[in-house]
Amino acid sequence: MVTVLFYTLAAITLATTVLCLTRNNPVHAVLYLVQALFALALLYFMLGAPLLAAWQVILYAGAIMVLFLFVIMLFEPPVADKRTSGRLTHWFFPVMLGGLLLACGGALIAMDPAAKASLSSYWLTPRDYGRALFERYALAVEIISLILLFAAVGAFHLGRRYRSTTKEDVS
Amino acid sequence: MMGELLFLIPLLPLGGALVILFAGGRMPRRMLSGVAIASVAASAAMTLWLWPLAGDRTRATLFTWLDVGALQLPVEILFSPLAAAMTLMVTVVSALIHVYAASYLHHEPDIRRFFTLFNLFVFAMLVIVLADNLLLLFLGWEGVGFCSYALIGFWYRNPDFAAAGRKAFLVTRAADVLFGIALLWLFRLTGTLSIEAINLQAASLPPTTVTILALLLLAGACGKSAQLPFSSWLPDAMAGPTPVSALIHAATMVTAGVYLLCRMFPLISLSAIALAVIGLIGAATAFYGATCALVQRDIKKVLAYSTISQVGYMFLAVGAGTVTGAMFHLLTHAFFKALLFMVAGAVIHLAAGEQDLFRLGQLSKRSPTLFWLLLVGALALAGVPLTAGFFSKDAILAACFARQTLWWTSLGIAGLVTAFLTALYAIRLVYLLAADRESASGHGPAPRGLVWPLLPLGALALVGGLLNLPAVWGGHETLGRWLETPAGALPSHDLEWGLAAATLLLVAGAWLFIRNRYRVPPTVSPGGAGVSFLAAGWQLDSLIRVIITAPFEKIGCLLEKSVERRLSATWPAGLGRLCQVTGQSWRVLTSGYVSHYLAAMAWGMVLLLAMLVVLLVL
Amino acid sequence: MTGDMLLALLPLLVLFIGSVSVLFVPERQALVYGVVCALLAAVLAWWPWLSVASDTPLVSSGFFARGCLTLWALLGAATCLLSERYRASRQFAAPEFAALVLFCVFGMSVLSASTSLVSLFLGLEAMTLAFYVLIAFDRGNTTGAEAGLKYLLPGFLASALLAFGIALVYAATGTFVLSDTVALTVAGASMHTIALLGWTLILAAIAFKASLAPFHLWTPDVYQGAPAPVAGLLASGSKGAVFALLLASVPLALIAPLRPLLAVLAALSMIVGTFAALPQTNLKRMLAYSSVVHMGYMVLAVLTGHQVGFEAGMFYLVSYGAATVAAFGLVASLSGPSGEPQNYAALEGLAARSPWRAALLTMLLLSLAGFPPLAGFMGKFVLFSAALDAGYVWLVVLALFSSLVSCYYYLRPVMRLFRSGQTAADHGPANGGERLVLGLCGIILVIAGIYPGPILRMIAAIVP
Amino acid sequence: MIVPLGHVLILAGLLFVAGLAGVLLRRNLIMILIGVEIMLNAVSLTLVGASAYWRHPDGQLFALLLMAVAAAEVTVALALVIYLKRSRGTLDVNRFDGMKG
Amino acid sequence: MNGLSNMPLLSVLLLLPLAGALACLAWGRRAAVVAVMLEAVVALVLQSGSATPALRWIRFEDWAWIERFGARISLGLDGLSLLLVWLTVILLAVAVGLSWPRYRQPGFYALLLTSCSGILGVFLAQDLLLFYLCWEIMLLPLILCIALWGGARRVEAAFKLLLFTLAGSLLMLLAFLGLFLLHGRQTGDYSFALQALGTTVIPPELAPWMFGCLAVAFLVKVPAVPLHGWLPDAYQEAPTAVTLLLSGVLAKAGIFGLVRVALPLFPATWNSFLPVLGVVALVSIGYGGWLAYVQTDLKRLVGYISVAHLGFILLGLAASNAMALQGALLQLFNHGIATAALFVVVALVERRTASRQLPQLGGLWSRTPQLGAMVLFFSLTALGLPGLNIFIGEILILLGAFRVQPWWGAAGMLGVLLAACYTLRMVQGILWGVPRGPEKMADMNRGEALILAPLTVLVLWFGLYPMPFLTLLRGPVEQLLTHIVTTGGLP
Repeated sequence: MVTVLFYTLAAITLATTVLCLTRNNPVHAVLYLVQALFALALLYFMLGAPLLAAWQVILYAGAIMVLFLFVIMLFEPPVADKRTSGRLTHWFFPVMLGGLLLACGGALIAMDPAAKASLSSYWLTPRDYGRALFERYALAVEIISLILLFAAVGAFHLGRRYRSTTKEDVS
Repeated sequence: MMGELLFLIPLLPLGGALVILFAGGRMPRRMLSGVAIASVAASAAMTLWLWPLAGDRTRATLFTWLDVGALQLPVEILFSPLAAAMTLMVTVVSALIHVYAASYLHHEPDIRRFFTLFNLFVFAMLVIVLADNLLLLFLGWEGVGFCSYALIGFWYRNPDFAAAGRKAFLVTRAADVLFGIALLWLFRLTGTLSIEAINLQAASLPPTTVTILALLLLAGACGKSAQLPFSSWLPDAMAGPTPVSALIHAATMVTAGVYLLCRMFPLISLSAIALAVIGLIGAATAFYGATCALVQRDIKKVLAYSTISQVGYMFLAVGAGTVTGAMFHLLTHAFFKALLFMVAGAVIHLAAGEQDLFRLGQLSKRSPTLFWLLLVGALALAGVPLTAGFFSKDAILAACFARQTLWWTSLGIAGLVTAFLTALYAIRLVYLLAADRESASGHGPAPRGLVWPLLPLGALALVGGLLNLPAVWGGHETLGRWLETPAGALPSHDLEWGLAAATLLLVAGAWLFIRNRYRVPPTVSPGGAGVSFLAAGWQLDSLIRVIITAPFEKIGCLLEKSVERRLSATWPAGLGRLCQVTGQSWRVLTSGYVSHYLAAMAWGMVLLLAMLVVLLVL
Repeated sequence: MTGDMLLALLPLLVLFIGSVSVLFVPERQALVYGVVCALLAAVLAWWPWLSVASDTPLVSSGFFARGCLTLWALLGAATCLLSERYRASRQFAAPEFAALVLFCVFGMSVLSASTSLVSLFLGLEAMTLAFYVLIAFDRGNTTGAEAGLKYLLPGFLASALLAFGIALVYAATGTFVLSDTVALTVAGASMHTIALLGWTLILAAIAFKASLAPFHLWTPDVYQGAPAPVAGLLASGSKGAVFALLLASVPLALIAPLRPLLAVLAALSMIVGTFAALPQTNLKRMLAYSSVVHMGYMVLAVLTGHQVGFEAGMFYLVSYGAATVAAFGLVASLSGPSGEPQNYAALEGLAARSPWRAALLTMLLLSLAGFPPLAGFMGKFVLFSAALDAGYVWLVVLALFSSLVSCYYYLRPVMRLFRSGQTAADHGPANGGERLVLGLCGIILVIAGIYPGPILRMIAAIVP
Repeated sequence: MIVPLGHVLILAGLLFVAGLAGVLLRRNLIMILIGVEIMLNAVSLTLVGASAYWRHPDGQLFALLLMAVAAAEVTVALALVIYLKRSRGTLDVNRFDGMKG
Repeated sequence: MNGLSNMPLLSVLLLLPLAGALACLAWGRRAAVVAVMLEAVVALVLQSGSATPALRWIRFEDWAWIERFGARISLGLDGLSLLLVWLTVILLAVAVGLSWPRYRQPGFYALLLTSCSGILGVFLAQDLLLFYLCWEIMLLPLILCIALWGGARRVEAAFKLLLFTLAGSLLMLLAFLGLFLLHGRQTGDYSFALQALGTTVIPPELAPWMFGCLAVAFLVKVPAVPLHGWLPDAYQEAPTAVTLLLSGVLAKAGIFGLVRVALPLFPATWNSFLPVLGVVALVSIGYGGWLAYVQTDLKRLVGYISVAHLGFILLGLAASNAMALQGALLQLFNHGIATAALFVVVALVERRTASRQLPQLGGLWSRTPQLGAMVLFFSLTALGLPGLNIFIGEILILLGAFRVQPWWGAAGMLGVLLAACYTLRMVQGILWGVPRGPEKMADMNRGEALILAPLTVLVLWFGLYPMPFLTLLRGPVEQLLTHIVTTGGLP
């Protein structure tokens, strides 16, 4: 059962990835990617990483992808693709994949992982996770925090409008 | 102690040369020529004063020139009788010609250069004569070559004259290469360069080697002495001022080859083949020179070819084994040929530079003294009995016939024929110069300075035979005894008389022939093919040009154009360009497109992974 | 995290705090503040009471790590000093710049000191992230953004490769500790092939950072577009940090199947860099290709796999770094409001205008070309000697060939310097900071070339 | 472990290659960034799988750090995208070819 | 005197030109003259201390340098190096004197002086690393001189010179490194000392390669014929001062390297290399001479003459017996002086006629007899006229070579004939014939005479009384020969 779930999720992941990468419309691509990330989150969950799965959904799908969407929207407002919008195929894959994903998620939740050791012999609870992280990787966390800070600083510097650049724009 | 004084003999002319070189610019002309003459004359006097030392074969060492490894080479001179005789001749004749030159070049602006070189020449010649080792001799040998070069091209503004000088140097140097090889070889074999030591060791050398060595030495001698096949430079050398021709190209330098062979005779005589070749070369050259001299129209060229021919006799003598005969002819030839040249110079001087025999004449009217001197010289040259030339030439021919082999007899006959030809051109010279016809205008009698140095030479040309009067004529062969050199096979008295008679007959015949031939004044038009062939010295020059000079230059240009350009220009530049082009073409890689950069990274990954797979599989 | 550990990591901490605090320093003092912080870190690294260092997690606090930190800190200080001209003449947010430089130095120090794949990754990312911004930092320069992009995208790809490589190595060996992973791979762990695959991916990522051919194509564009001081830091520091890591903690040459890969990368870099540099007429692009070649040489040091080779590599890094920083510093010091004099034509007649800088540039290029008695020669000498000792004769011959051809492209700009052609220059005299940096680099080059003994001894003392 | 580690790795590899293909084949800057994100996710999957295989938490910890790094990178990248779009008006990476050779 | 002899004079000798170069940059070109004079004084002091020929070294200095590699600054002065030191000092003086009226930039003199530092280092170094260092230092300043002050195609010529010689020296570096490592592995003593490395046992399959590297490096510098591609352009385009240093001293460094480095390090290979060297030498003599004959540019012509003469020196090395070696080593000095003098007179001719092309020259004697005499004199030197210095070397070489291999000597003799061909052609072209070019021209002035006079004296001195100098060389040559015999397995 669990094995079947694994392969189903793997197939979903691959399919959404491929679909994501072949889209011409970036918004569609991002949406497929979100699907893929969800599928991956379920895989993480299966492999004994519930906390990571949660973060995958919150951080990756929730934050990063939104950032992507935000930027895309900023520049390339999605144009309704009239030519393909009515086709069945256009809706078939997303709907099918989404359905499958929901089904898998439901199945996983139904099987309480904490109770069934047979499902996974390695299960890292958030508490253990936190302890391990701050015992051995405290420095890494500090570094990461700094990286994030300077990513912000850099993005701020690159993204803001200076007088010189506006002058450039005018010319 | 006296021995060291011997060095003064060569050093005095050197000193003279240096004084003239460095102080000559501030001297009056008269003083300058005075210094030149005095230094050579002093050298002559010195020779006479130190003459007794020659009997003891005195050696003197100045300093060690080279002492390297197996080579010990002092600057050492050997005053042997042979050297002494030669020294005396050189210094005396030089002194006389110096005097002559002082008046001959009266109007020449640059006599400082002339006398510097002239004195330097005497020094170098004396080094040849006196040197005890081959290397020192070589120093003199090249030294005279250089002086000859510079003096032939004395009137350097004429490019032909300068080229003549260069030709003289190069042709002799080509021969010197062979001489040099002999020198190297001798050192390898004997471990010394002392002539005496080499001669002593010569007997222990293998015969074949000796033959080759002797032939190499012969080649060197041939170059300096303008013998076949190295003879072509001497006629051209007449471009130099006449005193130069008289001293260098008649009396002294051209005989250096003979002198060398005489010095090395103990070695050479060990090889019969070498001697035979020397004789052959001598006879052939003598004949060659005489035939060419027959048809020359330039007075100096006649004498030049005559010199070639006469030196050929000396070679014949060496070949025939009579060093005495060679030396004897060398001395007498020096007297009469120097005389003839200087007369010719005076004649040219009188005719304001005209050298064409067909345009000269009336000498007996204009300057009887000169005419008589000319006659004396010509007769000696022709070998009229009782003149110096007769005795010396006679000795050579006699030595040939006395060997009584087919080879030497035929060489002797060739010599005899040549003697006839010699008489022919000598008499032709006199006849044409004395002929009574319209001639180039001249002025006045010859200056005294041009005439009186000729007188002693004229006297010597007449009676020089006394030096080595054969027993038949009641003499004691003084020179032969003094030199203590081999005199070759002793000729019988009948042979001697026969030769004398033959010579007389030949001269008379020649006289008749010339009288007949030039009764009508000769036309200026060129002669037939035979004449022009002879006049061009048997086309030897063109032959050398075709065989050697032209290919040399052509190949040189070809090397420069094809090989060198390719090696030094095309090839490195091409390599450089290849690098440049490679770089330029690889710029395409950095296309400016990020997608290409990413693709390159992917390909790099593929490369690395493929390598890894291959490595793991293997 | 105990007090001891914090003490041992104090220099890193200084950089850490400095990079954050400089953001709050006024515009005019920010660069100086950055210099002070960097120098403070460099000094603290050798403060005597710090030498009692306990084991620290993820990063080492040993002598080598501190030596590297000192080097990078000095480079960072130099970069700040050389940027003063930019700050004065353009819209150049100095606090952000100084902060990013310090952060970059921090990343390099973590990278070269890392003992774990985790810190390796984080250090590399920190450094690269700072560079993404620094390269595009000069907003007045239109090529800056393009250069940033051209570093960013390959950089992302390389990050992904590195991460996947690390993941695979971890999957194969079950640990992130560098020495253990290498040892397990060499010993032939259970998943040997996967480990090798991982290492190859890591190698590819490193090849990108070190701009080894064929991962080098970004280099010329980025150097050309980046501000000269940043390009200097990028050329010397980022590559230096990567190689310091390879020399000290990741002896890739121990993993036998990787050796041919390294050798091929080295050979390709030497050949491609050399030939591509030949037709260049832009000084910064030429230096970029030259750095490709030099990194090819550096791989030789990695390949030797022994102590002597590592020392030689470090010495080479010092000599190369000094020359490169000074070269880019010179470009910076010669730049005016209208931009940097990148083309050879713009350098014409420099000898007449500013003889000292012309002489220095000549010296730098000669040193890079490896002419004695400059450091470049000594560096090549020790490096090639070590490689020869390790048996890589063909690579050494190739290296000699490439340094022969390299003379051409190094001397071409030198010839132009002394040509009398007078081009108008809008740069002023060098300011104090520039003089200090350039002079120091010049002195290092001469001393390391003539009397390299002390430097070699120092390096021998710190290389583990 | 529910499936062999090998299968997890194969899945991750496929994802990674897919992402790589996206990076290489797309010209749109944003699509390339998305490709990189996919590659990073493949890495995370590997780490989680390996963490389960070796039965210790390090892999999962690293996956978190990786996620944070990815976030930082994306931040900078998107800022640069904005900057480029503003100054050049395009997101086609091959339009940025001002420097070459 | 005693105090002087305790000073580290060799180091002073080495560093003086460098200091001079810096002084030039600081205080102008007059400092160059002072430096040259001081250098001459130091050389004189060294000369006065050379009275004890029994010792291997007249003077030896040893300083620590790079302990890590066992490299030391060891400087050794023996008879050979003393001679070459003198040559360097003299030619440096000539170069400075010749350039004085023409080049005013102090940089030029600074570069010349720097190069001389390197040259002296090469002649004195007893440590291979130091040798290599100086080897490079001596070349680069001259290349810069060519590139900056040369003729129309100067950059091309400079690059060509650079690439040829650098290719050679990189090979040399490779060989040195190999030797260093081999020796270190064998003995555990990692050192660059020439003395120590001489004892290295070199595997027979490696020795020819390493020796070949060295030989190519040195022969490029000489240059021997297949490797002379850089020469014509470099000589033609370089300022005369540089040309005369290149041919007068740097070429000697190549031969010196063969004798001082290649031979002691590879005595066995040296012996099997000799036939090759002999052929190379003869080809150089013949090819150089032949090409000299067809040149029209005087500097190129003299350049090829130089190639031919250096061929003789190589022939002497190929013979490798006492006589030929002493001759060859003496010839190093002789040729340096003679070729420098030739370049000087060519420069003086060019100054007056503004041309170096033979077809545009002629009849110089009628206008400038003194200069003409100098042209003639030095041409005769080049021609190998006995009594002048070139002859001494040549004859010793030929005597020695003939003893070893008769046909070498014989072929070498042909080179002597060739020498006459090209020198006389040059003399003919410059001096004789119808005057061409400007009507009036000044004869030599005092400064020019001052440059040529010492060269003239040296030419005559070495030609007529060379023994003191040959004695100076005896020790080094004997030492070399002993080395060959004891370690090279030569009977």
